[in-house]
Amino acid sequence: MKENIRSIIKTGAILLVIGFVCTLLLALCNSMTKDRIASLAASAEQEAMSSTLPIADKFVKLKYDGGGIVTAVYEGKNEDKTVVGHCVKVEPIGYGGAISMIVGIDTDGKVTGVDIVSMSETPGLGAKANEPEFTNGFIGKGAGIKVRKSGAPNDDEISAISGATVTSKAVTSGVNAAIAATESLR
Amino acid sequence: MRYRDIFKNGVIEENPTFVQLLGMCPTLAVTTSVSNSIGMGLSATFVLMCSNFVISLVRKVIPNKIRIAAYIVIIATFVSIIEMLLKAYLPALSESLGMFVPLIVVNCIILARAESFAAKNAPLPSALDGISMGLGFTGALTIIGAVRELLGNGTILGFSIFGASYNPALIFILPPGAFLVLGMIIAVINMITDKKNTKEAGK
Amino acid sequence: MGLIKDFLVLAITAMLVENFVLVKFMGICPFLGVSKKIETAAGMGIAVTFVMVAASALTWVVNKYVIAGAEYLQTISFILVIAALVQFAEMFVKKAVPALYAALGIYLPLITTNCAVLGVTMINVQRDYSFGTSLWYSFAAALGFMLAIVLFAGVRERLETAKIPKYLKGFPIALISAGLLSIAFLGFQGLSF
Amino acid sequence: MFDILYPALAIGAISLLLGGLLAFASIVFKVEVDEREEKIAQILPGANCGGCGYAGCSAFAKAIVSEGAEITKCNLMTDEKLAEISAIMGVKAGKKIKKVAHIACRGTCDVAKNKYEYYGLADCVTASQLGGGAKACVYGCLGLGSCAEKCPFGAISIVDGIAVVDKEKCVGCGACANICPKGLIAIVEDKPQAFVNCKSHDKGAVVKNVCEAGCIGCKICEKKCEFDAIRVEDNLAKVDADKCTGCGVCVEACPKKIIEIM
Repeated sequence: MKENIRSIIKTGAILLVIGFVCTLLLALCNSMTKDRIASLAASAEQEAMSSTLPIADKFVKLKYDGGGIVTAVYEGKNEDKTVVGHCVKVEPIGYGGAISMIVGIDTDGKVTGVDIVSMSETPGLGAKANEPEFTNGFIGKGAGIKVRKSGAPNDDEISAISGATVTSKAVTSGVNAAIAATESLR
Repeated sequence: MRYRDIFKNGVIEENPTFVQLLGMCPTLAVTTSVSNSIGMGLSATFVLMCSNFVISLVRKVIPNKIRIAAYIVIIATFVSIIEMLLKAYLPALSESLGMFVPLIVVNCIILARAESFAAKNAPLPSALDGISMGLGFTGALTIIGAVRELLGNGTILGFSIFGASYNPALIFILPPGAFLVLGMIIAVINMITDKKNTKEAGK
Repeated sequence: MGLIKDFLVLAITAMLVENFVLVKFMGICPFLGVSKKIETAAGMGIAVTFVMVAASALTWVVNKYVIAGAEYLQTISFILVIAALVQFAEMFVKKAVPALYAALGIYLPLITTNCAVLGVTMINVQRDYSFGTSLWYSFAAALGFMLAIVLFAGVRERLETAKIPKYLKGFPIALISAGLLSIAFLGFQGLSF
Repeated sequence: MFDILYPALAIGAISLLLGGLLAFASIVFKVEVDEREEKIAQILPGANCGGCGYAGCSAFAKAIVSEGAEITKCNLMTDEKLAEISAIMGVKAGKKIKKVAHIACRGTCDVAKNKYEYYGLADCVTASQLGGGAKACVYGCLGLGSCAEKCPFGAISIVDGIAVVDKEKCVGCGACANICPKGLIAIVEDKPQAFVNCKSHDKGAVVKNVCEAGCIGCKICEKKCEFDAIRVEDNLAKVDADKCTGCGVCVEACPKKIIEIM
C-alpha cells in the first residue's frame, strides 16, 4: 500500500513539473506578445472607425445600453473637440451567423461609411458584402433604408448583392439600427 | 534510419495527408486558399518539430500511465506559443485560419508522430521526422489549396489567373468541395502508384 | 415557453445547420476511420457523446474558476482535462463494465485526438454559454456527429458491394460520398428561426 | 511577475491533481490480466481472422491461458511460434496440419450457361436471392466474388467467372466457406486426395444442357476406383477423404474431366 501512494505522488509530481514548466513558458510568451496583440486590435478598430467617419479623429466610447443588435456607440470628435458624428458597432445575424460591423453616422443622421469587421457568410456570395460597391451604397442615406432586389435603387434603397439577399437585408437592418441608436442619443 | 530516409519517408512514402490520411480536420477546413494552406502547414511543422524534439528528450522520464496526458501538454504549449506569435506578427493569417490554429493540438498527425516515432528515437532524428512530416503535410495542403482556390476563386495567392470573365465554381470553396478535391487527388495518387508498381513488376 | 424554443433552436443548429463534421470539419479522422460498419459508427458516436458532455462540464468549470480571463491558457488546460478524462473513462469502463469496454474501449484513446471534443469546448467558451446551455449544446453537437457518422457508415456499407472504378476504391469514393453528404447538409444553412 | 507565476501554479495544480487521479485510477481499476496472456497475444499473428473459432487473437490468447485451448487451432501458426507459445504454457507442442479451402465448381463462363443477364450488386449472397443467381445451374459458383471480398488474406480470386483458391496464401480460416451462398467451399487438409469439382444433384441430362463441366452421375469413377473411395449418391460423385490415396485413376476415367488431385 505504501509504494502505491508513493507511485501516485511520483506520477502526480511528474505531471505537475511538466504542467508548471509548460505554463511558465506560456505565461512568459504571453506577457511578451500581450501588449502587441492588444495594440494591434485597438488600432484595427481605430482604423475601421476612422474609415467610416473620416471627418472625426478622436473617438470616445459612450454609455449605451439600448440593447438589440447594437453593441457599442462611440462619439466622433474633430481637432477642436466638436462632435461631428458617431460610430456605432452593430452585430446583425446574417446567413452564416453574426456579422459584426461599424457604421459611421454624421450629426444630421446620414450614413458616412460602413465597414464589416468580421462575418462568416458564404465565401463568394455573402462575403461580397464587404466590397466597396455594396457598402458605399449606404453613404448619404438616412433612416429606413430598404433593399431593392433588381433595377435601379431610388434614393432610400440600396441594390442587394445578387444571390445574397439574406446578407444584404441583415447589413441593411444593422445600418438602420445604428441610425436609430444615434437618433435616440441626440 | 539514415536522415535522408526519414526525410523521404515523411514527404513521399508516408505522407501524412495522402497516404496515412491523418490531420483531416485542418486539411479540409483551411485549404480554401494557398496562403492559408501554407500558413497552416508551416505552423503545424513548427509545432511538430518542437514537440517531437521535446517529447523524445523526456520520453524516458514519463511513466506509461500519464503518457498521453504529458505528450498532449507539451504539444499544447507549442501550439499556444505559435498561436500567440501568429496573432502578434501575422494577424491577417491568424484571422483567416481562425479556430484551426488551436485545433492543431488535436491534429492526429502530431500525437501519432509523437507516439510512434518521438517516443522511441533520439531527439535529433525525431525533430527531423517532425520537419519532414510537417513539410509533407504543408505540401499536401498547398496542392489541395491550389486546386480549390484556382477552381473556386479563379486566383492563386490572390492573383487572378483566368481573368475577370471566369465565373468561379463556388462549390470548391465551400465545405463539400474539400471532400471532393481530396478524394480526387488520392484517386490520382492511387493511379500513379499503381502504374509505377505495374511498371516495376513488368520490368 | 421561450426557454424550450431556445433550447430546441440551439439543438437544431448544432445538429444540422452547424453540423460538426460535415460543415465545421471537426472530428474528421474518426469520421473516416471508424465508419466502415454501422455498429462501430454508432459505438463511436456514443463514446464521443459521453466524452463531449463530460468534457464540456469540466472545461466550463476550469474556464470559470481557474483561467478566469487568462485567454491563452484555454488550449492547454482544456486539452489536459480532456486527455485525463478520456484516460480515466477508459480505465473505469475497462474495470466496471468489461462488456461495454470490449465494444467501445478501442475508440476511447481515439477520442483524445478528436478535434470535435476540443472544438465544442472552445465554442462553448467563445460564445460564453451558461453551464446548462453548454452541456446542451455539446450534447446536440455530439448527436450531430453521431448522425453524420452513422449516415456515412450506411453509405459506405452500401459502397462495399457497388461496382467502383479501380482507382476510386477505398478512401477516394468514401471522401466523394462524404462530399455529397456535406452538400445535403449545406441545405440546412439557410434555416432561420 | 505575479501574473506569470499564478497561471503556472494554477495549471501545475491541475496537472498534479489529474496525474495523481490517473495514477490512483490505474491502481484501483487494475484489471488482473495474466501476463502470459499478453505475451501470447504478442506472438499470435494478430490478423483477427477468427479461424481458431474465437473473436480475434486476444480472445484466443485468453482462451489458451484460461481454458488451455489447443494452440494449433490457429491456422496461421508457424512451427517456431507454436514452440514459443508452448514454452510459455509449459505444454508439449502438437504437430501442425495445414488446412486449405477448396471450391467445388469448374463452371467457367465459356462452359456454363446463364438463365438471365444480371445487372446488380457484385455480391453472390444478393444475386443468389434472384432465382438462385444468373447461372442456369442452380448449384454453380456465381463468380461475383463475395468469398474473395471476405478473405482477409486475399487468397481467392475470380478467374473467368468462377472463384479460384491460391493454396499458398490460404490459411483455411473458413471465412469464405461461411459466406458462400451455394456452400461450394470446403476446408480440407492439404494432402494429396481426389476432389469432385461439382455439387450438382441434377440428373445427367439436366446437367448436360446447363454446363459442360458438371457431374452427370455416370458412375465410371466408382467402378474404376480400387479403394472404393469414390461413390455416386443422388447423381453426384463424392470422395471419402480417408480411403482416398490420391492415385488419380478416377481423374483419367471421368468423361467430364471434373475430378482433380489436390
